[in-house]
Order: sequence, then C-alpha cells, then structure tokens
Amino acid sequence: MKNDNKSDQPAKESTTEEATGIVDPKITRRTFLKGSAAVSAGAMAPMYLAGISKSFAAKSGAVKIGHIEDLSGNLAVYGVQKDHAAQLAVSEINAGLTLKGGPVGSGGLGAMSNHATSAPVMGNGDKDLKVVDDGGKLSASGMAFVEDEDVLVDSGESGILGREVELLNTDGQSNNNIWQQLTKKLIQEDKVDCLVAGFTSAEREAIRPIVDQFKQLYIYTNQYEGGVADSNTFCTGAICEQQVIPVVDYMIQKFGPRVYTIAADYNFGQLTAAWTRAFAPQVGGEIIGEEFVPLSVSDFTTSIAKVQAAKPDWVFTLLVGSNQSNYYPQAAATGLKYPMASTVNMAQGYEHRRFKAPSLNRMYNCVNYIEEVPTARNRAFVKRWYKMFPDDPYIGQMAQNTYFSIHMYAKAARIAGTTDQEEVKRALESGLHIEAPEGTVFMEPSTHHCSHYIRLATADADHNVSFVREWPSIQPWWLQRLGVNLVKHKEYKQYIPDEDPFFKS
Amino acid sequence: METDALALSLTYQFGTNAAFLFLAALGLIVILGMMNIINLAHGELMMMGAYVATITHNQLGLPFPLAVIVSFFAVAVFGAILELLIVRRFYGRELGALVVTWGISLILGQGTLLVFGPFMPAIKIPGGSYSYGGFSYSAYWLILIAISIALIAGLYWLYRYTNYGLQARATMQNAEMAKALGVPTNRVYLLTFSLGAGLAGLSGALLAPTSTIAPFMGQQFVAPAFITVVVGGAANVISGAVGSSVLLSAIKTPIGMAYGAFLGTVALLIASLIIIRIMPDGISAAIQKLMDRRRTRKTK
Amino acid sequence: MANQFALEARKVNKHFGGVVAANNVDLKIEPGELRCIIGPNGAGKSTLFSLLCGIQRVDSGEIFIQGHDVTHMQPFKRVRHGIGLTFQTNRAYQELSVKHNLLVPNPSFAISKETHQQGRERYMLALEEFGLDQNDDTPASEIPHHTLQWLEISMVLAGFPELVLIDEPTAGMSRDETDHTSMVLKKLNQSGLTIIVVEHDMHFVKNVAQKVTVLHQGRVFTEGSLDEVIANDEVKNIYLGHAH
Amino acid sequence: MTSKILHLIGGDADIGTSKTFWIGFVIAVILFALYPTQVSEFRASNVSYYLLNIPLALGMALLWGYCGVLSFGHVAYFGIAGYTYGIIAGNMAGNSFGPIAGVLGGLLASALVAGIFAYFVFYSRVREWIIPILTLVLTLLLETFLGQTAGYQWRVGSVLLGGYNGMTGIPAFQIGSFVFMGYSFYYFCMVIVLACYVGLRMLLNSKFGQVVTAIREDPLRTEIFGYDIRARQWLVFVLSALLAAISGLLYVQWGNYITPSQVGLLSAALPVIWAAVGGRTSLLAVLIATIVLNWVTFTLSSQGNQYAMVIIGAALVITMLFFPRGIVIMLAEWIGKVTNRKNSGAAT
Repeated sequence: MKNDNKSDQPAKESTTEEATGIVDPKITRRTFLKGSAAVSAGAMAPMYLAGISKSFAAKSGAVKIGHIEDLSGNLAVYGVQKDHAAQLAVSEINAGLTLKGGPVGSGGLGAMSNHATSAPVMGNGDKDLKVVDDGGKLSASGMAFVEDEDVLVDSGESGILGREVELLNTDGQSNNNIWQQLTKKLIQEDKVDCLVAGFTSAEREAIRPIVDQFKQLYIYTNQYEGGVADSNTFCTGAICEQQVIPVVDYMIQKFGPRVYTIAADYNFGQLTAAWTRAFAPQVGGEIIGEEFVPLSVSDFTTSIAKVQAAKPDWVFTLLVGSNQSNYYPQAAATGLKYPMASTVNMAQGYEHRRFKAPSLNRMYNCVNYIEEVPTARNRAFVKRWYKMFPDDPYIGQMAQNTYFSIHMYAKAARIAGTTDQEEVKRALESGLHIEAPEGTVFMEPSTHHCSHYIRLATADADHNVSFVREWPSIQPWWLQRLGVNLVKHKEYKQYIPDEDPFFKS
Repeated sequence: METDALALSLTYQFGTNAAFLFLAALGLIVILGMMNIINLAHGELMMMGAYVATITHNQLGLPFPLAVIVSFFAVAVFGAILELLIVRRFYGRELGALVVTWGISLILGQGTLLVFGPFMPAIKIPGGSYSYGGFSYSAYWLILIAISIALIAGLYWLYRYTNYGLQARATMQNAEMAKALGVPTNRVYLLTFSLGAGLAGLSGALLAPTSTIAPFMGQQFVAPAFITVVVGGAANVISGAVGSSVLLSAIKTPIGMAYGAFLGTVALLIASLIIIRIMPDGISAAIQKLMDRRRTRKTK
Repeated sequence: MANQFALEARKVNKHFGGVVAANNVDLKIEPGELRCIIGPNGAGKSTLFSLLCGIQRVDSGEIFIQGHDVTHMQPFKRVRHGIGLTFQTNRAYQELSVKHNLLVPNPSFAISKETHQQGRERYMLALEEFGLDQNDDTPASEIPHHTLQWLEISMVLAGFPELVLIDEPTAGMSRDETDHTSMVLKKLNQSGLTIIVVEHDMHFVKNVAQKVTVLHQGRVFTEGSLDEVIANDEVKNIYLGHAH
Repeated sequence: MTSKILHLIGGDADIGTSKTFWIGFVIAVILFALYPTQVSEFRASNVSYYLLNIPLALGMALLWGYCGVLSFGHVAYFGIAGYTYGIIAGNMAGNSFGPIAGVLGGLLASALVAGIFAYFVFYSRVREWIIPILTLVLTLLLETFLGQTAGYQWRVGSVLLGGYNGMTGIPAFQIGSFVFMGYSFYYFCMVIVLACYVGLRMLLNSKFGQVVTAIREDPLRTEIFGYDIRARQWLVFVLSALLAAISGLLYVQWGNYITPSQVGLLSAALPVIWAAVGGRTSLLAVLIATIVLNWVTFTLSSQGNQYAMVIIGAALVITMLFFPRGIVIMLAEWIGKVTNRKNSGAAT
C-alpha cells in the first residue's frame, strides 16, 4: 500500500522564502502579470484635492450611514460581526478619532510609503514560527515590521465636518426581497449619505440596480469574485487576483502541481474556479479534478472518495456556508491527509475555532485580514473591539473591511468638505489610502477597488494560526486589464472572466 | 486503480448515504409515518439533539456515547411538552399540523441563534480511519451504519413484541376502537410523539460530529427525511423507511460518484417523484401487496 | 328500444380477498319501477349499489343503463346517464348551507329535454313535500337528521335523474317520518321516476314495494312480490340467521 | 345582465356580503388609491410590494381554502413566470412589445409546468397529505437547478440566468412607450389585484365555485353528482398557478431582479403562512393577512430587529391553536355577531 505521498512528511522549506513587494517576480509569468506593474505606474488621475471647492453649504443634521446586514437567518453568523464593526467605527468617529492616512495621489503606495520597502522575512521553516499573543514585539528573525504603535489618531473634530454620525442599521433576514425594500427605504426615505451593505453577491446584485437608479454612494465591503465596475459602487473587499493567484502560486511551489478543486456550486465558487483554471497552468500547475457542490449538500462521502481517487498534491477548497463546512471534519475523519488551500476559510467563518483540531491541519488561507494578525496596530484594534463587544466569538475579514471602509468614508467626506455624494465620490477617487488594522489599504481610483495587505495564514495540527508569506500591497489590476476607468467614463456592470480573452486560452 | 478497491469504496459510500437518509428520517418515521403528523420542526428537533450532545460533551465533559443518550432523553422530554401543549390538538388535521410545526421550527431556529449565538464548537469525530487501495474510510461512519441497523432492529422489536408497541399500533390505526377497548390513547399519543422527538434528537446527536453545530443546521435534514418516509409509505413504516433509504442511496451513490453531487441530488429527487407516482402508498404498501398476492396464490 | 331495461346487471361478481360481496348477481329493473332490495346485514346491498355506480370495479359481469354498457365507465361518466345515488351514511355537505347543498348538482346532466322538464317537477315536488327552502342559509350541520336524509334525496333529484338508487333512507327515522318518506317516494315513482331502494324497515317496504329482491351472501336469494317473499320460509331463516 | 354580475360579486362565497361591508370596501379602495399622493415614492413602492404578493396568496386560498388541496411549493410557478419574463423581455430589450411578450410567455410557461405537474399529481390518486410534499420536491429541484446556472454558458440569447446571484436588469413593464415605475407601477398593481380579487369572487360565487367547494367537502359525493373531480382539481391547480405567475411577473417588474431563493424553502412557506393566519377559506381574509404580515416583517427588519422570525413563528402557532379557521375570519364572524346583536337589539 504505497503511501509515499510527499505531503505526509512535514514540508521542508527548501529555500528561504523572500517575501517581495508586489508579487514575487521570480516566478516566470511576466506576460500575465504585466497588468499589476501597469497599475503602480498609476492611471495618473488628475489630483482632485485642489479642485474640490468649499462652496457647498454644509448640510445640517446628522450624517446618516445606512447599513444592511443579515442579523437573523442563515447568514447571521457573518452579518452580526459586520454590524458590530460599523457600530465600532461610528462610535470612534463620533469620539473624534480617525485612522491615519489621506490622499497619496493615484500613484499608489509606492509614491509615499513610509513603511518597509519590502515585507519582512517570515522565518525559515514552518516549525519555528510562533503566534505572538501578548502583543510583544517580534524578534528580529521573526516577523519584524517597522510600524507605529497604533493607527487610531485624533481627527480634530467630533463626527464628520462637525456633524454627528448616525448609523441606521437594519436586518436583511437572509432574504433578498427584504434587502430591496430596505435599500429603497434607506435611499428614498431616510436619504442616507452613504450606504454600506451586502454580504453575498446575490444581495449586492439585488440592490445595485436600485443604487444606480438613485446614484447612491454605495460601499460593498465583502470579499467577492470581482468584476464590478460601477460608478456609484466602491468595493473594499479582497478579490480573485489578490487571493487566488498568491495562494495557488505558493501551493504549487510548495506541494506540487496537481490541484483538485472542490467549490460551492454558485457564482463565487464557479468564477474563482475559473481563475484557478486560467492561472494554474501559467505557473506549471495542472487541474486534475473539479467538483461543484450545491449549497444544500452537507454529506461529502462521495466527494471525498473522488478526491482520493484523483490523488492530487493539494486540494483547493472553495466551500461556503454552514452546510458545506461539514467537509472539513468529514474529510479529517476519513483520513484525508492532503494539504488544503482556500480563500474563504478561517477568516470568514472562523472554522479553525469551530471545529476540533486537526480537521484544518495544513490548511493554507490567503486573506487580507484574520484576527490572529500579530501586528501591534491589529492587537490594539482587537482590544478596542472586545472592549465594546466582550462576548463576540471572532473578528472576521469582512468585519475589518466594514470598519476601515466607514473610516475611509469619513476621511473622504472631510477631504470633500461636504457630504454631497458626488463630491465624496470624487474625493474617494482622489487616490486615498488608509492605515487599516490589516495594514495600508489604497483605494485605486479607476476601478473603485482597494489594494490589500495579503497574508497567507496556515493552521497547524492543533489549529494554531501562523503566517508563512506576506504581500504588503497587491493591486486590483484585473478590471484595468479590461480597460475600465471609472474616473473617465461611467459604467454600471459586472464583468465575468468569460469576457477576458486570457481565460479562453 | 484496482476495481475491488473502487467497489469497496462504492459500497462504503452506499452504506453512509443509506445510514444518513435513515438517521435523518428516524424521528419522522414515528411522527409522520405512524402518527400522520407532518412535522416541519423535525430538523429543529435534530438540531436540539446536536446542541444537547455538544454542550454535555464539550462543556460538561461527558463521554460522547453518554452525551448521545442524554440528548435522546432531553429532546424526548421536550417532545412530550410540545405534544401536550400544541400537537395534541392536531391529530387528524394534517395540514394544520404542518403549519403549526412550521411556526415552531421558526421559533426554535431563530431562538437558538439568539440564545446560543451563531455557532458552537463541534465535537471531534470519534474513531480513526482505515485506508485500503488508495481509499480510506472513516471509522465513525462504519459505527453509524452499525447503530442504524441496531436502531432498525430495536424499533421493529419495540413495535412488534412489546405491549406498548401493540397499543401504539392499535391507536394509530383506529383511535376510537382502541379507546373503546381500554387503551389509554392519550398516553399512547404522548409516549409515541416524545419517542419520535427523542429519536430525532438521538440522530441529531449521532450526526453532530460530522456536521457544523449552528442554529439552522436542521434545514439540511428536512427534505431527505420527508422523502425517505414518504417514499417508504405507511403500510409498514419501519420496513418502508429502510427500503426507501436503501433504494434512494442505490440511485444517488453511483450517479453522485460519476457525475458529481449536483446530479446525485437531482437523481434522488426525480427518483422519489417517480416512486411516489407509481406506488402512491410507498414501497412498504407495494411490498405488502406483493406478499398478499403471493399468500392468496398459495391458498388458491 | 321500448323493452329496454332502465338498469340491467348480468352475472356481476365481486370479492375482497376471501369475502364474496357479489356472486353472479342478475338484476333487471323496468323503467318506472320501484324495486326494494332487502337482506340481512352484510348481504352485499350497499356493495351492489357501489358496483352499479362504478365506485367499486366489478371482477366480472356487465352493467347496462338504458341499454348502454357502462361496466368499465368511470363513476362520473356513468351517473350522467341519468342516475342518482344517496349513500348509506348521509353525505350532505355539513359545512355548507342548505341553499349551497342544493346548488351543487347540475340539472344540465339530464339526458333529454322532457326528462329535464319531468326532473324539475319532481324536484319541486320533493322540496315542497320535504319542507325544504332553496334559499335556506342554515348550515346542513344544524338541521335535524331526518331533514338531512330528505336533503340528500332532494339534492339527487336536483340533478334531474331518471333512475335513483336510495340506500336506507329511513335509517334513524321515526314512524311518521318513515311513512312520509314512503308517501313522497311513491308520488315520485308515479311521476315516472325509476327507484331502487335498499331498506331494512319492513313497515316502509310494505308501503312502497311493487317487487322485492332478497340478497343473501352476495347472491340474489329470491325475487317476487312482497307477499310471495314474506310467505317464503327460507327468507325468514336467512334473516334469523340459521340459513342452510 | 348587470344584476347577474352584481349577484355574482355579492355572493356569500367570501366573508362580507352586507351593504355596510361593500361601503367599507369601496372606501378602502379609495384610500389605497389616494395613498401615493400623500407619501414618498418609496412608501408607494413598498406598499406595491405587499400588493403584488396578493395574487399568489389568493391562488393559495383558492387551491387550499376552497378546493382543499395544499401545494407547499407554489412559488415554483412564481419563479418560472419571473425567469421566463426576464429571458423574453431581456432579449427583446428596446422593443416596446418585449414586456408584453414576456408576460404572455411567463403565464404560458407556468401554466404548462403546472398542467404537467398537476396531471402527474391528480391522476395518480395520491393521498391528500402527500401533495404538499410532492410540490415541495418540485420547488427544491427548481432551486437546486437555477442555483448552479452561474457559468457563462447558462444564458438564453443575451440574458444570463445568473445562478445564485440571480438574473438582473429585468426590464420594467411597459405598454407602448409608457413604462410603469414607482407611482404608476403602484396603480398598475392595484388594478391587477382588484381584478384578481373581484374575478375570483365572481368565479367562486358561480356554479364552478360551488362545485369546487363541494369537492373540498366530499370528493366522492361530488363525483357521484356527475362531476369529473380530477379534471376540476387539475383546472383549479393550474388557475392558482397562473395567479402565482401574476405575482411573479409583478415582482420582477417591481425589483428588476429575481434569484433562486424566490423558489426556496423559506419563500415557499410564506404564502402558506399568509393563508393560514388570515383564514384560507376566505379571499378577503387572506388578502388582509398578506398585507399586514408583510408590513410587520418589513417594519421589524427595518428596525434591525432580530426577533422578526420568532414573532412570525409565534403568530403562526397562536393562530393555529386559538384561531384554527384564521384570525381575520374569526374577527369577521365576531363583528358579524356584534352587529347582528345590535341590529336585533334595535329591531325589538
């Protein structure tokens, strides 16, 4: 009974991984990633800062932020986290605090980054990494990152432009009809200055037509499959080119080219799998099997057997929702030992806390934020969070996105000098960056998407989280490849991979 | 790949699918099959079983088998209270029972979310795994298959050879006549419904380690449970449910393995539609008719 | 087709498992006749009615209505040949009002213009005799038992049938009510309505009978005028239970 | 002729037949007509969401309340009509007849599927309580299928089915060049809802309706009166599917969007809840319950209230326990008793 699958011995780190600035150039895929270099050159949107005139009379009354998330029903486990993030951000803004950051011009971080030119070495092998809980500084060999103590500073005013911020939070009840009604209420009746809403892509697509009809400033704070080019919409979550490419690139290097994808059978799963199919061959990978599992399926005996039959080097699990997370305990129970990678695990539904070890052993997850990030600014953020919400189970990636997005909105309004939505949109397109708990985030003007500080987190046998690789700033370059520039010409559609010739090859 | 390894894996998958269907339908066999109560809160009773097992095992440190038994009794008691307060008024009113149990399921689901929060740390799956010819098998699922067979035998024995079994079958067939013969029908209804609820809690606890423990985990069991019991039919509820879980798994497993989970699920749904169309009273009634016909042919 | 029977059953057989419900039954009903069918409990009287209407399928044998072979016809098609049936246990619509009960049957199912005309007269006659008001809004569940029986008979007549099968109309009725029922049925029969009545109450049978058929264990035991049947000793035996 | 129509409308198939009732009814209609003039377009479009659900609820009342057949998965026809309209109107974008063709296509598609499925159900002599489960299986099948149509290959002409994200950009309804949006859509809904209600009321007061109610009470007795009950049950099923289709069409025209969750388990239960709570044997009761329950769900959720589902669940349990025939029906009877007592009191 041959059992020489090399994934069983602890993977020996052959070379010292050298974390690079944007994406490791060493890997020969220059043609494919040409796009990311183009981004740093910047679309050189005109500097809007000076142009925004202060003549608009400041509206009186509170600044209203409309917020819709699922506080009940199936998606409440994610929705409640995001609702708390919004409450924390608004309370900080009203208390006269803000996150560091401001306009840096459209050139992106490169132009004015007072931070380490390159991310630190993450330690040699997996074995000597440790998670620093108590907030102490890491040793030189560990994750040393020159960084100021905390990024929450005095904003010089209470609320936005002297006006108190009011958060109108509502419950979408995991039901799309109610989402549409709530959106119309918040826009037409409450006349909110900014709408922050949406967990699933289905909910975003349900309300985006209404947002466009009323030209409402809308921030979608969730990780998603990418492609939304909408003049009224700003997406602050991570997207495929920031998550799929780094983790597939790393896993193929580390465990081998034979990839087996098992994905949720809906838009996110299928589009992310399309990215994997297109990108893996570029780096010598090979998709040896793919299975799409309906959201309602919770018994994975058959799927596990198919994974075993395929004998991959590693499994790419893009499973979503409480039913599908049954895969991990069932796979572990069946003795499936293959290393796993994902972009939707641990950071969203904290599976590593919900399931008993070792079901997530050797799970590699490429995320922009996870509560265990060992930087000083994040620990301060986590402390602030639990002071306000002591019995919350976890702070997920989406919650952090909502937190810094609301602060970014406040910053843009202050730059615009008014809460008039068109002006704030121009301010958001002025090449704004903000010091979020995850790290520095830059709002890329032409695509309305954010660059993110991407980390590759992994869970070991007893579910301790450690970080094996970092990319301090991956730009959202795919929409630019498709020629999108929302600063110059308005658009209101979602592109899908089939419209990009690259995916056809 | 040796074909015998594949065959072994297919039989293992068939076993787990059948065990899953039978366990999902366990409580419903009694409540829907025997008492004709369309219990849409069946999923939530299983969820309660899973929660009780998880709490007693993780927080109170009970060994897992004990936690499962505790959850059986806990949900059985809850079932008794439910029968006394609400279900008692809906015997003979199937559609009324359907609507009131739907209300109960909404309350239980959302209530658990508000009380216990969105998740519970799961139970570690007991038992290791064996591997043969590239496939490996979870010991726990083998245990579950064994437990299912034991439960079938237990239920059959209970309703075939015990005094309660006799009274229960009498009450279900003709309550007035049974009452006339001195059978305490109200107590039998109470006992039967709480047994059904307890069994739902038991199967929820048994399936807990393989599943995430969340307030709405019950929803995944509703469709398979109803299909299994309906396809099984009411002539002989236990043999019907066993027959249908075996038959439906035999259809779902190969198609699922060959064409993927989606077509496996679709195949199961279409198969159940066709079976109900051909045998409106389910498999057990068809088996019954077959046996009658053979018996009459023998007596000719 | 003058000599055609209103209803004819030839060699009708039916058994449930071991129980024989109908055993080579032959029945010939003349148009305008009023036939009584009597027999001990379990003789197969109600089963015969359900076989004639098609609620139960015959195992073998044929059934003709006005010469049409209806053996394999579905009940709703069969009754459109001018047949009406009342059930042994009253099946008027309890939840609906008397008015609504009477509106359900469909007079347009009458097989010819003059049956339509005669049907209306019989229907009006029955309403008047049974003291029923077409616009009475009281729910059927609130009217006394005997009126319910009359209501079901009137409902059947509202469909303007030519042949009516009545299953134990006077069960649970007082003596006067039974007499009144038999008087009304006789009047309806005189207006040309063919009636077959299953009944136990000998007093009732005496009032109406022209010809009587005795059923026993699914077989036609004997047929004849009421006097012949009464005089027949074996008939008494099968009633008293020690038949051969 | 008009007296015949008035008789049909005024008949007692539904609660509310007295003169005072009809005066109240007309007043209510006028109030609904004036409502948009007083409020923002949002409030109007919100109320039109409640209105557009009424045909689906009336279809449930017709099938379950009046004909005694419970279809648990009736939203399947709501979804089929919505998607078909989206495909047809979407592909005929720019052509002013697109929406009308879409409406006809949607109604036809739902009627076709309902017809086939109803034949499948009623001509197999399935026991009554198995029908809700059969219809539920159909809806789950539809949701599972639609959920996985996310890829680019799942499109009809230029319209993407959209998988779980749903079909977006569905054009609003238009006749000639006039597009129904906001206030105009509100009145469009009102007219259709009124037409459905009055039409159904006439149908149920007619001979057809009386026979349907008789089938509910006692199918065998009704069959022996010469009625082909299976054909009628089939017809009523298809008719109520068409009513569900009307709601589906109005929904996609209202929200320009539809997802597979519209045919999911939760959406399937809603019309059953409205009919049960209101009182399934009366059109008016179900109509009122649909508006009130939708309004309650929305108000609770717009206050970020997590207890909405618990409250609806409790309402259901209480209704079935204490008002088995429906809250509105029992209220109407109670009012009826009070007014009678008052009238009779006055008369002596």
